[in-house]
Amino acid sequence: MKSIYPSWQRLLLIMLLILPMHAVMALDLVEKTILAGLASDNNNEKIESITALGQLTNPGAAAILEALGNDKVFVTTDGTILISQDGGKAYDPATGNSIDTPAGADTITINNRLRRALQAAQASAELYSPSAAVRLAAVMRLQKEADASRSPIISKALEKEQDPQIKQALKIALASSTIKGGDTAARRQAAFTLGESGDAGFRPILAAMLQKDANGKFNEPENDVRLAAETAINQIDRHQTIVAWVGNIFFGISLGSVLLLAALGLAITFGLMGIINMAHGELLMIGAYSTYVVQSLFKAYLPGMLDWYLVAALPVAFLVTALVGMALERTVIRWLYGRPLETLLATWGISLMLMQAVRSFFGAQNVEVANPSWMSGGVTVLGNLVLTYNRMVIIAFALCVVGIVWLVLNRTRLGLFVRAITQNRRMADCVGVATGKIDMLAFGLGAGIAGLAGVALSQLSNVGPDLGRGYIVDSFMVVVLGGVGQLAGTVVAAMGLGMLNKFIEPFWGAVIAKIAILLFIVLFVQKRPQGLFAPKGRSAE
Amino acid sequence: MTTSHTTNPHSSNSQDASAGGEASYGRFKTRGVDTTHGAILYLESISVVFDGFKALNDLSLDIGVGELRCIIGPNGAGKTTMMDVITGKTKPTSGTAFFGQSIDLTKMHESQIADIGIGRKFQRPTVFEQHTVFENLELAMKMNKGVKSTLFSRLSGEQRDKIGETLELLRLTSEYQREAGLLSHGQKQWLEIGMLLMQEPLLLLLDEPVAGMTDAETERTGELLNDLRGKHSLVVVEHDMDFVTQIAQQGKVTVLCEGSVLAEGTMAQVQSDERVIEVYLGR
Amino acid sequence: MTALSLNLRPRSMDGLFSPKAWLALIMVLALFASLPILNLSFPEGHALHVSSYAISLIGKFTCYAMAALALDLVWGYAGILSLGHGLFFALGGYGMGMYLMRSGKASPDIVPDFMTFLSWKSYPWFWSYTEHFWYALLLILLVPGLLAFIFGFFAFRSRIKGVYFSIITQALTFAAMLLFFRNETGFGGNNGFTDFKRILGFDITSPQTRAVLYWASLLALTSALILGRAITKSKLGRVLTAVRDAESRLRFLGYEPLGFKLFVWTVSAMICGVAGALYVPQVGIINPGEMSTENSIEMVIWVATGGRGTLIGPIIGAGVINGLKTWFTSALPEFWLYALGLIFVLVTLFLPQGIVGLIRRITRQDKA
Amino acid sequence: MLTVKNIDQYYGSSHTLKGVSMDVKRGECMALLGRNGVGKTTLLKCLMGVENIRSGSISFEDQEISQFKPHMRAALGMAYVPQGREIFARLTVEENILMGMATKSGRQAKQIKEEIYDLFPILKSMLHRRGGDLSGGQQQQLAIARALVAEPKLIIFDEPTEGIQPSIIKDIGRVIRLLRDRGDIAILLCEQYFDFAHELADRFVVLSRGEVVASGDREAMDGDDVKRHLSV
Amino acid sequence: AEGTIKVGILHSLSGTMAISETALKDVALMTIDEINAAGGVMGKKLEPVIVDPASNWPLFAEKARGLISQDKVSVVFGCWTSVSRKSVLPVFKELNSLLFYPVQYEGQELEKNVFYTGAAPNQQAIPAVEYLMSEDGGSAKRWVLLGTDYVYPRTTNKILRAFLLSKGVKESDIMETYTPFGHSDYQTIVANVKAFSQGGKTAVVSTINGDSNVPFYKELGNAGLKATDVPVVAFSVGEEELRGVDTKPLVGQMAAWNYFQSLKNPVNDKFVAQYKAYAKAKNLPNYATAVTNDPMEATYVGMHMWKQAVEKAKSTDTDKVIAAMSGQTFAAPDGFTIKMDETNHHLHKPVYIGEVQADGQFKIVWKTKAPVQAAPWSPFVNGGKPE
Ligand SMILES: Nc1ncnc2c1ncn2[C@@H]1O[C@H](COP(=O)(O)OP(=O)(O)OP(=O)(O)O)[C@@H](O)[C@H]1O
Ligand SMILES: Nc1ncnc2c1ncn2[C@@H]1O[C@H](COP(=O)(O)OP(=O)(O)OP(=O)(O)O)[C@@H](O)[C@H]1O
Ligand SMILES: [Mg+2]
Ligand SMILES: [Mg+2]
Repeated sequence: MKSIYPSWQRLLLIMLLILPMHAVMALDLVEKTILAGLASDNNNEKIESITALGQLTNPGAAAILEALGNDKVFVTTDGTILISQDGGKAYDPATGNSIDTPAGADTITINNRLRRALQAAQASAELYSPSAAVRLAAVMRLQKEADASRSPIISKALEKEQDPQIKQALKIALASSTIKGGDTAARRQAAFTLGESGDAGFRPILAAMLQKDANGKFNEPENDVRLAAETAINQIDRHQTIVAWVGNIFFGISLGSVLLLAALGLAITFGLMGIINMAHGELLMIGAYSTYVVQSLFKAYLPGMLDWYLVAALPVAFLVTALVGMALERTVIRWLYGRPLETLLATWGISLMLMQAVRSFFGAQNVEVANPSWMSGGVTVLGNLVLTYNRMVIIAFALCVVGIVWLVLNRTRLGLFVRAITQNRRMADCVGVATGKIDMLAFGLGAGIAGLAGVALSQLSNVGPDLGRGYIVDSFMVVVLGGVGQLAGTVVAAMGLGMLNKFIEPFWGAVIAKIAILLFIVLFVQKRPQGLFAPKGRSAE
Repeated sequence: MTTSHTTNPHSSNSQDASAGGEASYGRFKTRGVDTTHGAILYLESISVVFDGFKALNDLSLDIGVGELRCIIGPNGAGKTTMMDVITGKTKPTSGTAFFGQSIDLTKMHESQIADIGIGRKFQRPTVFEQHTVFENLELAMKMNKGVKSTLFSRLSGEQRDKIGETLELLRLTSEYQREAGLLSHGQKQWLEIGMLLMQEPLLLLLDEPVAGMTDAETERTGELLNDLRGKHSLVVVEHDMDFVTQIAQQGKVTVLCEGSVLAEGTMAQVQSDERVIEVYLGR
Repeated sequence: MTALSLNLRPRSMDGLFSPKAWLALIMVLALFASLPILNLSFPEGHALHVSSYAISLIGKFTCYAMAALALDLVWGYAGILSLGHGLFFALGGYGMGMYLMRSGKASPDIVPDFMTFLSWKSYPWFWSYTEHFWYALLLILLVPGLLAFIFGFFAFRSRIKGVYFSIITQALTFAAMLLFFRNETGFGGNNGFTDFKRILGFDITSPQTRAVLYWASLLALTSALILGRAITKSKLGRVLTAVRDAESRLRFLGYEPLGFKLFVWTVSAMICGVAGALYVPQVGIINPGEMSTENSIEMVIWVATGGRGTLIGPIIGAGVINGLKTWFTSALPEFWLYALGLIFVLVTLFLPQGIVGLIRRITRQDKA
Repeated sequence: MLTVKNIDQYYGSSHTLKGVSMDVKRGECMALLGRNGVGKTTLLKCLMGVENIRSGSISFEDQEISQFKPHMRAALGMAYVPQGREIFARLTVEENILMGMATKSGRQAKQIKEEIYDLFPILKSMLHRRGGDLSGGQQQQLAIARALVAEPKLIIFDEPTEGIQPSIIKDIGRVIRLLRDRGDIAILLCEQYFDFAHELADRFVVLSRGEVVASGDREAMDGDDVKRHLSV
Repeated sequence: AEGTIKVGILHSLSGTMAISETALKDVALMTIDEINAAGGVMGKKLEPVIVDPASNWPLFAEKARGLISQDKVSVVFGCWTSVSRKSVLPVFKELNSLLFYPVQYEGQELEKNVFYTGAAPNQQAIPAVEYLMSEDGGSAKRWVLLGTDYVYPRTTNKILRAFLLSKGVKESDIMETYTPFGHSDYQTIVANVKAFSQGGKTAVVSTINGDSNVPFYKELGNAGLKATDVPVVAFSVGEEELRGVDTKPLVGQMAAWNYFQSLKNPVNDKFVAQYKAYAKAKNLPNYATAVTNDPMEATYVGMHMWKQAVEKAKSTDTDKVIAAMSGQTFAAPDGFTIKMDETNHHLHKPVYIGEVQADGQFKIVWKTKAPVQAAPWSPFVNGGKPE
C-alpha cells in the first residue's frame, strides 16, 4: 500500500546501512558460533546471540544488530547468517564476502521481545556514541533494565561522560542497577538517587524492598536502606503529583486550543454573521483533506521537502476552504440572511453533500496524514511527562490564529461592517456597505479559518469523511457558551472547557467527564443565559 | 416593607375578571391597591447605575390617584429608565418603588406588575407584529392571564364589542385583520395606546405617545388623555410642548434632568424656569 | 357598531378546522387506516395487496410525524427550537422497550443478557414494575413530561432563549446519550433493547399485532394533531406566538411567559414520548442512537421541510423526507446523500414556507 | 438633483404609492408632509432603494438609479435618517458614527470630525456606550450624526425631530438651515412637526393615500388646502 | 430478472460506519463477480441488491425487511456493529431468512438464521492475551483494557478480566478504561497508561473502535510509548484502518486477527491480487493503496460457503441451506481449509498475531497450529451458558 512514498525513505535507510558497512567490511568479522543462535527457531537462543553481539562492542557486531533491527538479516537453509545488500547481494559477516542471495533465504523475524533485547544490546555500544542524543536515549533504556550485571559498563561510561544531563541519567541508571546488587552504602545511596529522580518506574523496586518475603523477613535486610527507600518513595509520589498537575494543565490547554481552533471559524460565520452553519465541520474536513492532498503532492514531487509540507498546506487549506465557503455563500446562503433557521436546514444539506463528495473522491476510509518529523515525538519534562511537539505546535498555532482573527475583526473595517450587517442589514446597506461583498468575504474568512483548523486537526486525529461531525457539536457549544458574537468569550469558553475536561477525566474517566461537561454547560447557561460574555442592558434585547 | 401583598392583588384581580368583563374602561377601581393616602405611586430615592453611569440619581416622585402627570426632561434624563423601574424591567440599584401603600414593585416581575394594574406604552411602538390588529387588542384585554384560563378562554360578545369600540377609537377598524407589523409608524403608536386601554390599568405610563403623529392626531390623543384623567392615574412623557400644555392643564409637570427632579410645577411655571430653559427648552 | 363588532374575530377563530379540512382529514385518515385491512385480506400478489413492509414503513413514519408535530408545537408556535427532542422520543421508546423486554421473557424476573454481563442478578430499582403495561405507559408519559418540566422550568425561569436554549437541549440530549451508552447505566448500552417478542401477550411479529400497532399510531397522531390544533387555535396559541415574537413585551401585558412555555414544552415532550413508545415495537429496537444530535436535527428538518408553524406541515415533512430517504438508500445507495442534501438546499431556497407554504401558494393562485 | 417620476409601489397587492412625482434641487429643503400611514416613509425607502418600485423612474444627478442597491445610492452621495432610528444597537456610539463613513476609504474614515460633537455634545461623552443603550432621543441624534458624517449631497430625513428635546430640535433646525444655506446639498425632510417643517422648507409636497395631493412653495404651506390634507 | 439469485448487501455506505463497511460491500461485489464468472450458483447468476442503512440501527432493520420481503433476496451479507446485527436479528427470524455476519464480535449469541464468519472471543481475544503473557509476547504482568464504551469492548473485557484473574493476575494489575464514541483526545489516557506501566511489564489490550484509533495511536507514538515498552494489541485495527495512520511510530504494535493480508499462501496471493485488480477495474477511490483485511476475507469465505451450501442443498430455501452449511469447508485465504462448525454456525479459524510494520502491513509473529473452534458462549461469562 505504501509502495510509492516510503521508497525514498527506504533508500535512505539502505544508504545508512551500506555506508558504515563498507568501512566495516575490511575490519572485523564476527565468529560464526556467536551468530549461530540467530538461526535458531528458539527466541531464547536468538537473544543469547544478540546479547553476545552487544558485548562485542565492535563495529562489525553493531552492523549486524542494526541490520537485524531493519529486517535485513537472512538465514539460509544451511543456517548461514547473511546481511542483505543492494541488488540481490548479501554480505556474510562471518567471512566478509559479498555473495548472491541464495534461494530459500528467510528473513529473521524480529518481534517485540527480540527488539527489546536488540535495543539493550545496542545500548551498551551507544553509550559511547558521539551524539549526545543517542547516548541519552541509550542511558534511558538502561535505566529500565535494572540489572546488576550492567553496573560495570555504566560506571565506565560515567567516568568518561561530560554532559551533565547524561551524567545524571547515568547515575540513576547506575543506582537502578546497584540497588539490588550493591553493598549497603551503595544501596542506600542508590535509593536516594532513585528518589531524587522522581521516576515512578523505580517505585516498584523500592516498594518491593519494604515488603516481607514468605519467611516474614524484609526483602531489604538493612533498616537504614529501608528508611532511605521509604523516603525515596515519598519523594517519587510527591513528584508524581506535580507531574499529574502539570500534565493536566498542559492537556487542558491543548484540548482547549483544539476546541478553540475548531470553533473559531464558527465564531465568525455563526457568532458574527448569524448563520447556523451546520457545514462548519465539513469545512474543517476540507481543510484536513487539503493537507492530505498537499502532503501527497509533496511526496510525489518534492520528497526532499516533505517535512515542510505542512507549511505549504496552511495557505492552500485556507484558500481552498475560503473559496468553497465563498461559493456556498454566493449560491445558497446569501438568500437566507435574516432567516437563521433556514440556514440550519440548507447548511445541513450542504454538509451531507460535502461529506458524500469526499467519500466519492477519497473513499470512505480515512486517509493518512503524517506528522512531519519536527512535530513527531515530544519533550520529556519533570522526568516522565511527555509534552508532545504536535500539541505544542497546535497551541501556538491556535494563539496565532486567534490573534489574526482578532486583528482582522478589530483592526480592519471588515469586522465592523460584518457586525453592523448582522445587527441591521438594511441600514448597513443604506450607509453604503456593499453587503453582498462583505458577506462573501466574511463567510470566506470564517471558512478559511475553519480550513486552517482542519490542517491542525489533521495532525491530531483521523482525516476522514466524518471528521467534521465529531467537532460540530463541540464547536457550537464553545461559541454559544462564550456568548454569541464574542471572540473573547469563545477563547475563554474553549480553554475553560478544555481544562475542566482534563481535570475531571483522571477522576471519573473520559465518558463521565464528557457527560459532566455537558451538564455543566446546561447549568452554566442557567446562570448566564446569554453566555459568558453577554452584552448587558437595553442593547441586549 | 412587606412582600406578602404581592400575591394578593393577583387573586383579587382574577376574581374581577371572572366576574365578567367590564363594558368600559372608564370605571375607576383600586382593585386591592391600598391608596388611602391619596397617592398611587411612590418612588423614593431611586438610583439606577449602568456600569458606573447614573441614569437615575436619587429620584423621588409620587403620583396621586387619578392624577395626570407630565414628565419632561432632556434626552437621557432618565425618563424611560424611570418607567423601566416602575414596570419591573430594570431593578433599581437602590431605592424603593411602591404601588399604593403596600405593594413593593422592586420585588416583582414584569408580568405581576402588569397584572396589578400598571400598563405601559413604550417609547418605540412595540406591538406583536405577526398578530393582527384585532389579536393585539385581544391579547391586551383585561382578563385572567394564567395558563389555564387562557387555554379555555373564549371571547364573549361584550368583549368583542369592546374591541370593536377601541378599534373605532383608534381608527383602525379597517385594518383590524392586518398584521400589526404592516402598520405605519403612527398607526403602531395608536395601536399601542389601544392595547394600553384594553388592559384597563390603574396607572398608565405613556412614553412619548404622540411621537410621529401629525399635529391633528396629537390633538386627538390629547383629548383622549384628558378623557382618562380622573378615572385613571397617568404618567405621560413627551417632548412636544404644545401637547404637554394641552394635557397638563393646571396639573403638575415634573422636569427630570440627569436622573433626578430638576423642577416641578404647573406648565407655565416650568416653562419660565431658567434652568429648564437652559437644559431643555432652549432659547 | 354591534353589528360590526360581532364580525370581528381573530383570523379564523371558529372551529378547529374548516369543514373542508375536516373532510380532507377524515378521508386521508380513512385511506391510511384501511391499508392494514388490505394487507390482511388480500394475498400477496393481488393487485390490492399492501405489503407488510409498506405497513411497517408507514407505521414508523407515523411515529416520526408525531415527533415532528410535537416539535412544531414548540418551535413553530412558541419559537422554542429544541435540538433535543430525540431525547424525549428515546425516553418514551425506552419506557416501552423496558416493558417489551420483560414481557417477552418466560418470567419478567429473568434479567436480560446485558445485565448478566454486568453480573446483575435482578432488575435495578428504576426497572421496577415495568413488566406491567399500564405502568410502563405511565412512565412513557411521565418520564419525558417530568424531565421536560424540570428542565424547562429552570431554563425558562432563567430566561434562556434562542440558540442558547437550543444548545442546552442539545447538550442535555448528548449527555443522556453518553449516559445510556454506558453499560453500567442499565439500559443495554449501545445495543439498547432488541428482540422483543410479545406485547400484551400477543406475538409482536404477527400481522394482526402489527395492524393494531399501526392503527394505534395513526390514532395517536390524529389525536396529537387535534390536540395541537386545539391548543394553537385557542387564545393560548396566540399568546404562544406572541412569546415567539416579542416575549418581553408580553410580560408588560400581564402574561408570565414561563407558564405558557412550560405548558407547550411539556405537552410537546409527552407527545414525543408517546411517539417514541409506539415507534419501538414497530421497528424492534431502541438504542441511544436515537438521542444522537443528528436525529434531533433531522426532526427539525422534517418540520422545516413540511412548513413550520402549520402542524400539518411537519406531518407531511416527516413523511416525505423519510419516504425519500427510504427510497434513496435503496435506489441510490452510494449517491443518496447528494440527492437528500440537494433537496434540503432547494427546499430552503425555493420553499421558504415548506411544502405547506407551496400548497397554499398554489391554491391561492388558483383562487386569484 | 433628485427627480422622481411617476413611481408606483406595492406592498404585496396593496398599492401604496400611486404615481408619485417630485423633485429636490441642490441647495433647497423640500418638505414631505402627510398624515400617518399615507406612504411618506415608503416613498423615502423607495428613494433609498430599501423598497423596490414597480414602475416609474428615480434619477439622481441625471443618473437613473431606480435599479441601484442602497449602498450604491449611498456611494453616490445619498444619506438617510430613517424613522425609528435604526442605529446599530450593539455597536458603540463611535462605531455607529464610523459606519456613517462606510462609503469613504478606510483612511479617511478613521477620524470623526469634531463638528459633529459640537452639534450633539452628548455623543462625545458616550462614545463607548453601545448604541442600543442610549435613550430614544440620544439614538435619534446619533442617527442624524451618522448621516451627516457621510458628507452627502442629498440627505433624507424621516421625522428627525421625533423624540428629541426642544432645545436640540432647535439645534437640528439650525443645522438643516446651515446645510441648506451652504447651497451644495439637497435636503428632503419628512416631518410631522408642522412648524418645524414650515420654518425650514423652501418647497413642500403633501401625500395622501399614496398620491401627491398638494405641492408648492413655502408661502403656500399655510394654505387651507394643505391643512385639510393634514387634519384628521 | 428470471434465472438470477438475489443477494442482499447490507453495509453502511454513509455515516460513521462507512469507514469500515464500504470495503465489505466492495469485496462482496467482487466475490459475486467471481462466482458469476465461474458460472454462478446452480447455473444461475447472482444479482447483488445493495442498500445503504447509513449507520442507523433502526434503518438496518427496515432495510433488512425490505431486502427480504420486497427484493426477495435469498441471503444477506451485512452488518458490522453488534447493535446493527441485533437490530436485524428479529427480522431475519420473523421472515426466516439468512444473514452472513463477517466481523469479530463479543459472542454470547447463537441464532439459527445467522452464520458468523468472524471470530468469537476465544478465536481472537484470548489467544492474543495468552501470547502477551508468554515470554515471546513480552511476559506482561500488568494489563490495560482500553476500549470504546459499548458492548463489544465491555463484553470482551469482561471475558478477558475473568481470564486474567484465572491466570493469577491481581485485580490491582488490571486497569480498565473506556472512552466515548468518537473520542479524539487521548492525552490523559496515554499519560495514565504510561504511569500505570511504571509498575511493571504492561500490555494494552485495545478494543477502541473506528475513528478513535487514529488519535490514540498518534498520541501514543508522540508520547514515546513504544511497542517495546508497552505493547498494544488491538482487535479492531486491521490493514484497512491503518491506511489512515502514519504507521512509522507504531512499528511493533500488534493486532490479533484470523487473517492478514501479508499471509503467504497461494489462495491469499490470489485473493489479494484479485481484490487489487477489482479495485483498479472499478476505479474505487484510492485503489492504488487497496488492502484486504480480516472481515473482507470473512465475507469472501462466507459467500463461497453459502454458494457451496446452496449447490449442495440444490435450493436457496433457508432451512435447506442452513442444513447444508454445517460442515462445509473452504480453502480460505487464511491458509487453511476451514470448516463451518457442524452445530454452532461459527467457522473454525486460525488465529494470527501480527506486528505493525512501517508499510502498514502486519508481520505475523505468532499463529495457532490449526484452526480453532469457536466458543460463542464464553466460559468466563455466566459459566458459558446461554441466558
Ligand atoms: N444599559 C445601559 N447602559 C448604559 N447606559 C444606559 C443604559 N440604559 C440607559 N442608559 C443611559 O441612561 C440614560 C437615561 O436613559 P433614558 O432612556 O431613561 O432617557 P430618557 O429620559 O428616556 O431620554 P429620551 O427622552 O431621549 O427618551 C441615558 O443617558 C442612557 O444613555
Ligand atoms: N412592509 C409593509 N408591508 C405592507 N404594508 C406596509 C408595510 N409597511 C407599511 N405598510 C403600509 O403602507 C402604508 C404606508 O406606510 P408608511 O410607513 O409609508 O406611512 P407613513 O406615511 O410613513 O406614516 P407615519 O407618519 O405613521 O410614519 C401604511 O398603511 C402601512 O400600513
Ligand atoms: Mg425615553
Ligand atoms: Mg413614516
